[in-house]
Amino acid sequence: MLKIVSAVIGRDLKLAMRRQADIVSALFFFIIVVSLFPLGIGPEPDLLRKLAPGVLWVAALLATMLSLPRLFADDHRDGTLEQLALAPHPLGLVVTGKVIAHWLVSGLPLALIAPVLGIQFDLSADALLVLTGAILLGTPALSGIGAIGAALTLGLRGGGVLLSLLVLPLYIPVLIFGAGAVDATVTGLGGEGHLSLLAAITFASVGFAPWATAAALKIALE
Amino acid sequence: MLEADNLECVRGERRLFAGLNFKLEGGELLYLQGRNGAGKTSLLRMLIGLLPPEAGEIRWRGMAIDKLADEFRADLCYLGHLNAIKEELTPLENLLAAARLADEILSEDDAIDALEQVGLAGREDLACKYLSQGQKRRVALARLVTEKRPLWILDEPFVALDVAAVDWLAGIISGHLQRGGLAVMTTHQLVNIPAGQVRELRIGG
Amino acid sequence: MKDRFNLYRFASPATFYPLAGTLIPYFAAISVIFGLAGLYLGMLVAPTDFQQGEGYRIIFIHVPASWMSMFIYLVMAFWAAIGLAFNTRLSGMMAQALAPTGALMAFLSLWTGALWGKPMWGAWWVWDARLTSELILLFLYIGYMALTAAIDDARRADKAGGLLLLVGVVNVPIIYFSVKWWNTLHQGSSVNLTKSSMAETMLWGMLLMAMCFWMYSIAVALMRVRTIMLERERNTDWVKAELGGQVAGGKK
Amino acid sequence: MIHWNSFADFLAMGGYGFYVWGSFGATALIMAIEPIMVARNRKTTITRLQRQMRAETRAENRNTAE
Repeated sequence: MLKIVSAVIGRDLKLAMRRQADIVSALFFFIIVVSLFPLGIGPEPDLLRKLAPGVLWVAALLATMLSLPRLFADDHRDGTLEQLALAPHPLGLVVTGKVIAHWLVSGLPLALIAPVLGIQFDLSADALLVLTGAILLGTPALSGIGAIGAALTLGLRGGGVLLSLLVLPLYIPVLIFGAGAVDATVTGLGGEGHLSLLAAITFASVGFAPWATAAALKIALE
Repeated sequence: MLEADNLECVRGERRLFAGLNFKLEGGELLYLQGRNGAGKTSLLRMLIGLLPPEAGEIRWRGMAIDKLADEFRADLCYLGHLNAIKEELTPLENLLAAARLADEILSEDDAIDALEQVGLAGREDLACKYLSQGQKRRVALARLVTEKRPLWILDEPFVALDVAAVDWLAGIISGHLQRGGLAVMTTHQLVNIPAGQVRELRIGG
Repeated sequence: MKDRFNLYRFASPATFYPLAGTLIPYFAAISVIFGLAGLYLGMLVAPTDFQQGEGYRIIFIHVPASWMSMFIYLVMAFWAAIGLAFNTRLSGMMAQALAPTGALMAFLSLWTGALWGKPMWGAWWVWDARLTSELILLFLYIGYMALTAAIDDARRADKAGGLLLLVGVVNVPIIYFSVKWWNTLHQGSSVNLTKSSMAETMLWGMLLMAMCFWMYSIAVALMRVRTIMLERERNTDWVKAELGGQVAGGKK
Repeated sequence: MIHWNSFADFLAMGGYGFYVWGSFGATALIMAIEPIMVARNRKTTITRLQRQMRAETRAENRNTAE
């Protein structure tokens, strides 16, 4: 069971390394969107501190969305998706591997760069720590839920826009608790409650989403 | 061993075929024939379990394939008209990755041997995007050498191959049949397969 | 065996189509009757609410519309589950026929909610858990319709749409509670819906209106499903017979 | 039993007329338009399908005549 998951992760990471432009462009998108906000709303530190959690999280959602359409599309186009579906394992495990690989190349870099961007918003050290933790905890859920949308819109015209329409509403709980954790830390209430709810959502969606995704992929492959 | 019982196929709103039966034993090859759009590829996709039939059942070793699931897929090697190779990876990496995903144990030496057999010696370390169409097809075909599966389902395997490669593939298929394997394939060019019992099935009238 | 047979017979479009045709006028008539009775009680007889004045009368359509928007989504998810489990043709058509009505109900709920909120809370919109979830529900309806419209193959559309409905039905409560929790932390904007004890006529008026909306939704969905059936099954004999006698000569 | 003293009172809704009638108006509009749209859609679908069917019948007749 672990073998197939790690085989898929290994393959996808190797592919991602051969095509670094994709990772880098999603990351730059995140950095640029976040950096535009202070220019748009003015440099008052109090205001920036208040807006930082929301801005960083919304930008993280959008950056994740950017890489989602290609999650299955490339494999679908060259026929490897069929072969993955024919592997002698439940397709859900294969998808789990792909989701983890997607998180490693799209979610993890966001978490690593987020504290640097948090400094632009004058966040305290505590808040930066919670921000990093929240993005680390929350982005796997984004990859998992996003995979369902990516599989449902596989091979459709205008799939990218449709994908955001389907997936963004489902991201709301992650956004609320992710931003809420940082916000609570900024206002001194403590973000532990938010973080544990975020962990629960991630746990549930990473466990459940691959199987829904596998069902959607089977429909797309018919 | 492979049995199709009263299969019916509907694509979109068209009924492509109905009441289709066949039975294939070890050492037998089934040629699927029919004009374009008759449902050859659809039938192959049913046989590999990706397309659920509208009616009827497919059995492998006497058991329905959707019940067998993983066990059936572990006996199956499918080559579609897409090559299922990654352009960014080298032929060697492609072969090794495919084997890992298919749960096959494949050493690097064996993989290089297989690539030599399909005529790709010296190109093992060149990313597949630099290969020609025919060479990419050969990378895909190398899986027939590396994966030891009893059931081969091949969709137009001879397309984009030169004469030498066609002969090589015909030899490989007859070797597979001699070992007691089964094969189902569609093809437009009738190729002489030296060994094994060849049967034909025409679908869509 | 016999039960199975009957179930499939009922679920076959050829049987359902004429049945739906005969039922539509009844549902429409019942809807009008309930509507008139509800409007009479709600708009003419029911007394003024001592807290909200006459403005409260919006609830006679706001509450039924909200109920229906949620109920229709549940019914669609139910059909989706049936369709995915038993691969019946009818279920996907039913889900697709219900979706536009559900979306309109969600829209009405938001529209009337805004018109109620302005005089009562002084704002057209607040980020309250109910309002936000209702908005998300509208997005889910639109997403479902966009997805099924984007897929050319009707069966694939049914299955993909069904899966989306099931994912959505799991998520709506999570979204509701997350917004609610978020709202209790951000005190300022939270709204207290103090439910004054309702007069009996008010309650009856609301229930009658809810029945009216319910019957209306059934009637419209049945009308829509009949069109979808004709479209989807246009190559079958029963549709050809339905569309006119001129087939007789052309049949092979 | 009627709660209102005059029709003007009824229209004014105790000062909430705009909100109440805005809600009821929108609902009435939607509930009137939706069935009409569905019925019209049904009519166009039927005529389109009938046209298609006639075309197919003609094509088949031509084939058998040849």
